[in-house]
This record gives sequence, C-alpha cells and structure tokens, in this order.
Amino acid sequence: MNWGVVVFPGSNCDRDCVHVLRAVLGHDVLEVWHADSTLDGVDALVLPGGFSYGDYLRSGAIAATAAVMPAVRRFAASGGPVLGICNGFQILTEAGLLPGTLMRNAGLRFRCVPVWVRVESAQTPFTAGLVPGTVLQMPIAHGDGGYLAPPDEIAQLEATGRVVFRYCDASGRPTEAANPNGSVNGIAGVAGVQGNVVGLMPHPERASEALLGSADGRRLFESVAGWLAAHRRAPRMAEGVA
Amino acid sequence: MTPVAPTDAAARAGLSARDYRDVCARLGREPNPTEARMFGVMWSEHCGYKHSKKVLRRLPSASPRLLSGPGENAGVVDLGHGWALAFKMESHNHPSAVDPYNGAATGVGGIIRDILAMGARPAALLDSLRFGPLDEPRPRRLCGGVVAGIAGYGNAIGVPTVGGELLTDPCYRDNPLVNVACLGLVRADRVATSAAAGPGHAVLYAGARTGRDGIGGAAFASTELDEQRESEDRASVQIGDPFTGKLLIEATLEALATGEVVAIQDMGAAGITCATSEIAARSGVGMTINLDRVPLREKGMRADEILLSESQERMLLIVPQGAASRIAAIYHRWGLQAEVIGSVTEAPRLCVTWHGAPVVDLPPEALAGAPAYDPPAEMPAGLEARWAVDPSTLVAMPVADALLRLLRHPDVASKRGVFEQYDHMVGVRTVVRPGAGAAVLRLIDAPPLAVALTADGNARWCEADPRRGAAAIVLEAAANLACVGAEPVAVTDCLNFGSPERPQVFWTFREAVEGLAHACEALGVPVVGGNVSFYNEAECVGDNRAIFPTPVVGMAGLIEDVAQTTRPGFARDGDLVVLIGPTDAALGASLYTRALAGDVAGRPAEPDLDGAARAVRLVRESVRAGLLASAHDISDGGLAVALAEACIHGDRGAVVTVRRDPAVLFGERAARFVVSVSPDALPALQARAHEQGVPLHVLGAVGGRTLRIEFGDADPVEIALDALAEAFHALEV
Amino acid sequence: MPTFRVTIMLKPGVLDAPGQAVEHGLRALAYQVDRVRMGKVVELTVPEAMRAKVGEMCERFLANPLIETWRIDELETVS
Amino acid sequence: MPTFRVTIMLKPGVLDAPGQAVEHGLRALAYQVDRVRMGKVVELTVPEAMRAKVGEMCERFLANPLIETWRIDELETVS
Ligand SMILES: Nc1ncnc2c1ncn2[C@@H]1O[C@H](COP(=O)(O)OP(=O)(O)O)[C@@H](O)[C@H]1O
Ligand SMILES: [Mg+2]
Repeated sequence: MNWGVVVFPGSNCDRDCVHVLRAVLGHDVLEVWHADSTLDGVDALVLPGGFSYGDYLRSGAIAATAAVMPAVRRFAASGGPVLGICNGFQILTEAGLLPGTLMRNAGLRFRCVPVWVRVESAQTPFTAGLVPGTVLQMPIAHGDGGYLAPPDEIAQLEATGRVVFRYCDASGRPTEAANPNGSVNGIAGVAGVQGNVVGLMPHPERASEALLGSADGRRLFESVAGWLAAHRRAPRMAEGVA
Repeated sequence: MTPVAPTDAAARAGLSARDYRDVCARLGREPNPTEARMFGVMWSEHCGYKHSKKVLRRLPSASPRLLSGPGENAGVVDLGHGWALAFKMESHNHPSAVDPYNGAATGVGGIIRDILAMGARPAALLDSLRFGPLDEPRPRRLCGGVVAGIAGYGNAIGVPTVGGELLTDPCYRDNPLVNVACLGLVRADRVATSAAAGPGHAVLYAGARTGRDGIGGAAFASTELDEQRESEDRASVQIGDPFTGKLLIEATLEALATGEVVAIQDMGAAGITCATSEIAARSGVGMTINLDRVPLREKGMRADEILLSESQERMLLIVPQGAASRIAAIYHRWGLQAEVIGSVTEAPRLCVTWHGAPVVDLPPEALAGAPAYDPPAEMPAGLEARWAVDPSTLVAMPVADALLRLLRHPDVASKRGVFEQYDHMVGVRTVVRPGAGAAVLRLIDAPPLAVALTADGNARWCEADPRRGAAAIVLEAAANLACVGAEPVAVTDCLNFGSPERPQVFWTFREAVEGLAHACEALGVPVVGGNVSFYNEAECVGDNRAIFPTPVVGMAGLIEDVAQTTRPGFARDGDLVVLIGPTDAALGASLYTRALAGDVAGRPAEPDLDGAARAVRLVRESVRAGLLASAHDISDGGLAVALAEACIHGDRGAVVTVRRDPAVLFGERAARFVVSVSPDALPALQARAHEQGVPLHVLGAVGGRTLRIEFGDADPVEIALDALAEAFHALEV
Repeated sequence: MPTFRVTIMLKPGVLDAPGQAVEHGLRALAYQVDRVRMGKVVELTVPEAMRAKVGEMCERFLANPLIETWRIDELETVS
Repeated sequence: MPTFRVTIMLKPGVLDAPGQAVEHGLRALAYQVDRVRMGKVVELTVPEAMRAKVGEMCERFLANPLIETWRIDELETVS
C-alpha cells in the first residue's frame, strides 16, 4: 500500500516514520511537502511528530494553516485513514479534525519515557487488527501532551468508543501514576467522528523494532492494510499503480 | 619595525599592546578601527587559541581511520562499510553563566553546525555539565536553565541527547561548565571541507538574517567573569531559534547532496569575519565581500557589526558561480535566506566593501593565524604537600552510611531528572538509552554497525594530579565503551581551565594535555578535535580563583554487531560477580574523601596505561563473544558504588566478599569493571584474562533482594535493594 | 489585594522567532499584517505589602533582563 | 497603520500550570503572592483595511477558544 507522510517545516519524526513504513514494513511511502495541494495516490496518511514552525504560539497551531491542510481535510472527509503522532496529533486538534486540545504536561516538563497504553477501541484503521484491552509499550517524548476537552465532549468520546488509547501500567490498569502528563481520563489517543482520523501522543514509529525496545507500535501501521481491504478502498498497488 | 602604541580603537577591540604591534607588523600599517575589531575577536583566546596552540600539538591525531582531523570544523573518522562519523565537543561556559537557557541552547546550535559543516547529519548529542552544589539556589537555577536550554534546542531540531555527565563541586558555584558534543554520520565519500575554495567561486550566505545579537561574544568568552561584567556583557548573549536551526540542517544537507558545494563552514564565533577569513586562509585564496548583500534583520547596522555579529543559524558556502542560484533555491524552498555576498579571488586578500566603499583589505591568514604564545608554567605550590596527606585517615563512617551517602551524591545519583527532559530517542537509532554508561546508536543504513558514545571527566583527580587525572579520564571513557562492546575510534575533548596567564594554571593545563596524550596513545585512539575554554574563574571559596582543571573527554566507539552489547545491571540470579582489574585502588582525590570529608587530599593512583588498555580489550572482546551477562565500569565511588549500581540497574541483589578496607570499597582507579557471568562461562573468561594478563577476582554471586558485603568476619554489611534504589534515585534536578 | 499585569516583550533588535512564525501563520490564512511581536503576560495578585516589590520580581524572576523589557500596570480590583 | 495588543489568558477553570509554577518560584524567592496567572501577548500592526479583521484573527488563529479568552486593545500609534 501507499503511505503519505507529511513534512512540515520543523517536523522531525518524518524520516523515522518513512524508515518504519518503508524499510521495516516494506510499504511504499510518498513524502508530502507542506506546500503541496494534493494527496493523489495516497492510501493512508501520517502527520509525524516534531516541532512544526517551532511550535510557537501553540503546538501545531501554525502547521494547521499550512497549504496542504485543505487536501488533508478532503482526504479525511472521504474516509481516508489519517494518523497524527505527537505533534501530528496537536496539528489535527488545531485544525479541528480531532476534538480537544493538548495542554502543557502537568509536570510542566518535556518528558521522554516509555509508557504503556491500552487499546480501547478497534473501530479505527489503526487498531482494526487489535483486540480492545491489548497493552502496547511505546515511548512518549513531548512537552504538551495533556489531553483536554470539555466534560460533555469527553463523555461523548468515552460513550462512542472514540477514546482509542489510554495510558495504563504494564498490566493494563489505567492508574494515576501511569498517566505521564495529566491527560483527562488518561486519554493518550482519540478518533474523529468517522473513526478514520486518529491522533495519539506516544510514538509507534519508535516502537516498531525489537532492537529499540518494543515492536508494539508496528501493529498500528500493520492494521491499516486489512482495514483498507475491508473498507474497499483498495490499496494503490492492487490497482497496478506503481 | 618601530613599535606602535595601541590606539583607542585597538584598546576598544581588546587587543593587547603586544598583539597590536604584531597586527601592525603583519599588515605593514595600522589597522583601521573595523579591522582592529576583527583582529580583536579573531585573536581572542576563544577563536585564536593563542595560549593553547603549541601544547595541543601534543595530542595524537594520527589514525588509519582518520578522514579529516583537527583544523577542520570537526574530526571525521571512517567506520567502514562506506560510512564515517564526525565528532566534536564545544564549551559554552561563559554565555551559560550569564544566561543559562540561551547560553546552553546556542551551545547546542553551534556544535551542530560544526558537524553539519563536515557534510554529516547530526545524529546525537552529549552534554557534560558542572555546577555548584545543587542544594544552593544559584547553582540550582543555573542547572535548571541549562538543562532546559539544551532540551529546548536539541529536542526541537530532532537530534537526540543520548548521554552526558552532571557533576557538582563548590568550585563551579559561579562558573558553571556547559560542554556539548555532537556526533554526525556521513557517507565516507561525501565528507565536506572548508579548504577547497577556488578563484571565481561564489560566496553564498545561507540561513537566518544577521542582527546585532552576540556581537563580540567570542571575545567575551575569553574574559574572566565577575558580577560587574555580568551586567555589561548582556549585549553579547545570543538567542537561538531551533526552528530555523532545523530548517538549516535539512536545507544544507540537501544542498551538499547536489555535490556542487566546494567548501562550507558554519558562522559561529566572529560570524562572517571568521568564516570568510578561515575558508580563504585554509584554501590559500582571497575573497571580495559586499556587505550590502548580507540579509539583515535590523536597520542601521554598522559594517563592523555585520562582520562580527554572532547571529545564530547561518552557514557560508562556496559554490561555482553557475550553481549559486540552484543552491540558493534549495534554501529558499526551506524558507531560509540565501544570498551571494561575494566571490573568491586568486590574490590572498580579504577585501570587504560597504555602501560601495572599501572597509577591510588584509591577508586572511593574518586574521586566521593568531600568534602562538609560550606562557610560563609553574607547578602549583602545595601540590606535593597535598600528595603527602594520607586520605584514609579523613573519613570515619560506617560502610553502609558511606555507601548510601555516595549513592545520593549528585555525581553518582541517577540523572534521570535530566535525561528524561531530553528526547533521546528521536531518529530511531538509540539502542542503549541514557541511564548507565555509554549510549549505543545503530547505523540505520549500515546494519549491524553501531556507534557507542560517552562523555567523561573527573576534575577531582585533575585538581590533585592533572596528568594522572586526565589520563584516567580517557581510560574511564574507554571502559564505558568496552562495557557495550565498542572499540574506541575517536576522542574529542573540551579543556576547561582558569586563566592561562597564571603560570600555575598553565602548568596544570600542560600536564593535563600530556595525560590525555599518553592515554590516547596507549589506547591507539586519535583526538580528532576539541575545544579549549580558559578564564573559567570567578568568586569561589572567598578569593578569586580558578575552577578545578576540568578536561572533559567525549569518546566514540565502533560496534561491529549491534546485537553484541551488554548492560550494566546484573541479569540472572546465580551468576558470578567478578571484578576485572586490580583490587588495589586509591582514596587519593576520591569522591569518598571529597564528598565525606570535603577534601581533595592525597594523590590519585598512577594509571597503568598498558594494563588498563588490556583490561579494556578483555572486557570488549568478552562482551562481543557474549561471555558476560552484565558489565559496568567502576568509577566515582569505587567498587562499592559500582556493585550497588549493578544491583539497582538489574533490580537484583548480590552477595560478595572483600577485604574490610575503605580503599578496596571506595578507592578509585580507572579501567576496572564489575561484570557478571554464568558459572559455566567463568573458565572461558578466566582463560582470556590469564592470556591478556589482566587480574580477575570472583567476588560472589548475584541473587536476593539485598546487597550483602561480607568481610570474612562477624559483621557483614547488608542493605536492602529498595534502600539503595531510593538513594540512587533521590536526585531532584 | 492589588492585581498587576506585567507585560513582557523582547527588547528591540532581539530575534523574535515566535513573532515571525505567527506572522507567517496569519499570512497563510490570507490576512495582511505588517508586523507581529510576541510577548508574555503575568497577572499577579499580591498582598498590599508586596506592592513595592513587583518591579523587583520582574527583574529577578519574571523577565530575563538580558533580552526582555517589561511594563507593569495595576488593574482595578474587581471585588 | 494601527497596532493592536491582543492579550490571551486561559479561561477560568482551565488549570494554569505555568501560572502555578511561577507562583511557586516567587514564593521560593520569599515573595508573598496570592495568585499568578500566565498569558500571552501578540502585538499586531496591520493595514487600516484589516482593522475589522483582528477579532476574527483571534477567534480563528491567535487564541484557542476552547481554553483561552482574549482581549484586544488598540495602542496609540507612535508615528
Ligand atoms: N547531563 C546529562 N545528560 C544526559 N545524560 C546524562 C547526563 N548526566 C548523566 N547522564 C547519563 O547518566 C548515566 C550515568 O552517568 P555517569 O555516572 O557519568 O556514567 P558513567 O560513570 O558510566 O560515565 C550515563 O548513561 C550518562 O549518559
Ligand atoms: Mg562517571
């Protein structure tokens, strides 16, 4: 299948995502420049982590104004799978493609540590291949990761299975201590209304090879091909397009 | 020629009468005020290495792997399989003392551009930090600001900070040390240079605009700090913008990939002046520069301000005229400035014009080749008297209390609070993360190759005996690499000292360099680059005095197969705990006496360079052969601390038997190891040790939830694992 | 208790990267802007006795005198 | 051209962690403070024609209406 990885000025996990999708998973990858206006040929899209535009003003706020964003909106509206990782998650909330916002970590510090998250919903392209309750280990590395949304919005998300990942301990219990940044309900990742747009703070691309300590993150990327097939958005390669 | 008295211009430019006469002799005339300022900065200690140049020649840089050595912006070493690494360490001590956040952040930005100038992609950072006691407000504030600054810049540009050091001592109270090393990766056939400019080439300015910030910063880095100056010097702090820094990395690598860039250099200290004169001097050519073409951030800047501005995130490229617009377009696409500001000339003169009028006209090598001094050196009075003190009489404390006190000491305690603020994983190369010993980074494009990195310094040892101390530091770094199976391939160093104009300081400097040289020769590892920071003096212990002599070593090692590494923590109950290296160690200048008696007394052990080199090789080969279940080097706090750390990192207890003697438990001697092996692997290890003539002692076995140290008598020491871990993790940064 | 608004801006000439980025964002949204400067505000409510100390707080802690200037305004206390 | 100062504060009820940190910092320096709130300032100089758009710029971009409130003051233009 054909992935698109958007490169914003200041993205710094774009190359890591390309490495995992291309070298580890053997998929085709198109690097999408922030100034591009189309996503032709892309089956699934990744907004990578980093510090787009220095994260000045608010994390992700300026990238949300980038020229490529209208195309990202159209792609999302047409049901295309979109994954926002870390800064990518922040950009999606700033762009209004995902609800809520990401506040400064409760501890006020940037934190780079491995965490565990529990898969709460399999109703997304990135978790379709996973069983709810599955515990994944992935690292976080962010300063603004505290998920916040109005209480009614949170209730909605919880009720409609749009909380996709929740911080937990190694055994899957969502404890206070396991919440690294003060996110409401320990929310680590959420989905949009249609479920095809997902954002999360942990870095699956940093947990896609056992050599780096965990290969759990790879399962998010692996889920997508099956989901695409099931949703009859045949991967590009199947259509014989190189 | 007839001596000239310095004019006020020269005085303003900070040139000594002696240097001013030298400038006049080289020019055959008096410099104009702008030229005088350029000399003032280029001949500052920071840029000119006037006091250190001759001594530094002592450091060995020869190596079959060396692709580019001292003299270039960073050293480059061949790793085989078509890849090479670039490695360099820089200090940003004075700026960080004045403005901890921005001083440290621009330190990161600066060293990254040195690596970039070699054509390498910055792949990892190490930070070596020194502060006063962290229970005092000012050192705490400095530490917080510096760590935040390194995180703020390094995290944003996506270069992982994978290791470093943080040590404290009252001597750093007002003069903290901030040394940052960067490792870059480059294809061996794509190494860039600053020495290949040819007549007719275009001089291309790229990156951020030039503003008034940081003017004279380099000169400032070369003067002693005191409270008054702190306010005057405010003008010369530089502000970094990591966002632009990240764009500069990507755009520059893209520009270099075209193969059309013939020479490149970062614009750091002394900005345009340094970059133009150094490229010209190294290439044996001249340049004409039109300052009206320089992208400016502010109106009303003077020519000398433009020439000396230390605005961050700028590079200078030399490209064929025909390629200039193509290369510029790459920078523009990344949203950066790129302007042709001049051209390279046959005649070796640097000619600068501003508003159509010539403002500078001189031979580049006159600027770039600052004079080399031979300052007087004199052994510090009282050093011998200090050696005579018997440190074993200084501390009387039960073993358990001493061990827990040392584990709590900032020099030993976990620096988790620091390295968790750094993104140490971005780049998906970090196989062994910070936390214990050397970090390991895989080469994504050349598996299963990997590189190991460590930064080490021990100013206590150097204060007591700079030669032995400096040698021991190199051995400790090599020991850290050996524990992950890495073979040392490159050393970079930062030499932090007081004023070289004091004979006693200069003596310690010279001795330290001797020590570094001897140890590097013994290990056969080249010093590929580094940095000297003099004038680290400030109010300290009452009278104005220098910091401890603080050489810091960054060492990079090669791992042929990333699968063949091991960790410091005990791995399996029932494994045997083995000490590799001599049992006898010295309490002289040990952390034990410094931390528990407040004294740097006695003398550090004379390092047995040859024996150490063999011990390091033994451990490295044993790790590579998969013989060891764990390997940890013995450093600050000696054997007892190393045993405790191996227990903590492995979350396992151990029972060992040693002689009841503080020197055995807490004494220090470089290149000793605590390893663990399965009982059936022991004979193989013993055989290797015997073959290499390395002493080896089985101390006990891994197991249980306590560290139990027996002395073959009635009362052993037994400390619960939780108590050890609690002490080790107590440090709040 | 009096409440003060401390407005902290970068000194003229100091690189204002955040301001430049915001300017870029506004232009991307098709707004015309001539110049953008970013700064911080700190709203302090302090006991009457501390009134005289606010300037010192800025100098020592709230601002970075090396690169920032600040302005102190007292707000009418809504009680 | 008119210059506006936009002052952006967190909505009451939204945890102001930075403000609390500053509060601690000031207390650590032995200042008595009752309450500290942190915010941002954006100083915008825009063409006359954009005057009417400043509110929209805040709504759409400069502030996050979910968590922030803002206030717009016009500064006397020093010409
Ligand atoms: N300032 C720092 N920044 C990043 N990592 C650090 C820092 N200080 C210490 N560390 C890490 O903590 C671990 C222990 O430090 P140290 O005791 O100096 O290691 P060693 O004695 O093995 O050289 C190492 O992995 C080191 O890289
Ligand atoms: Mg150490």
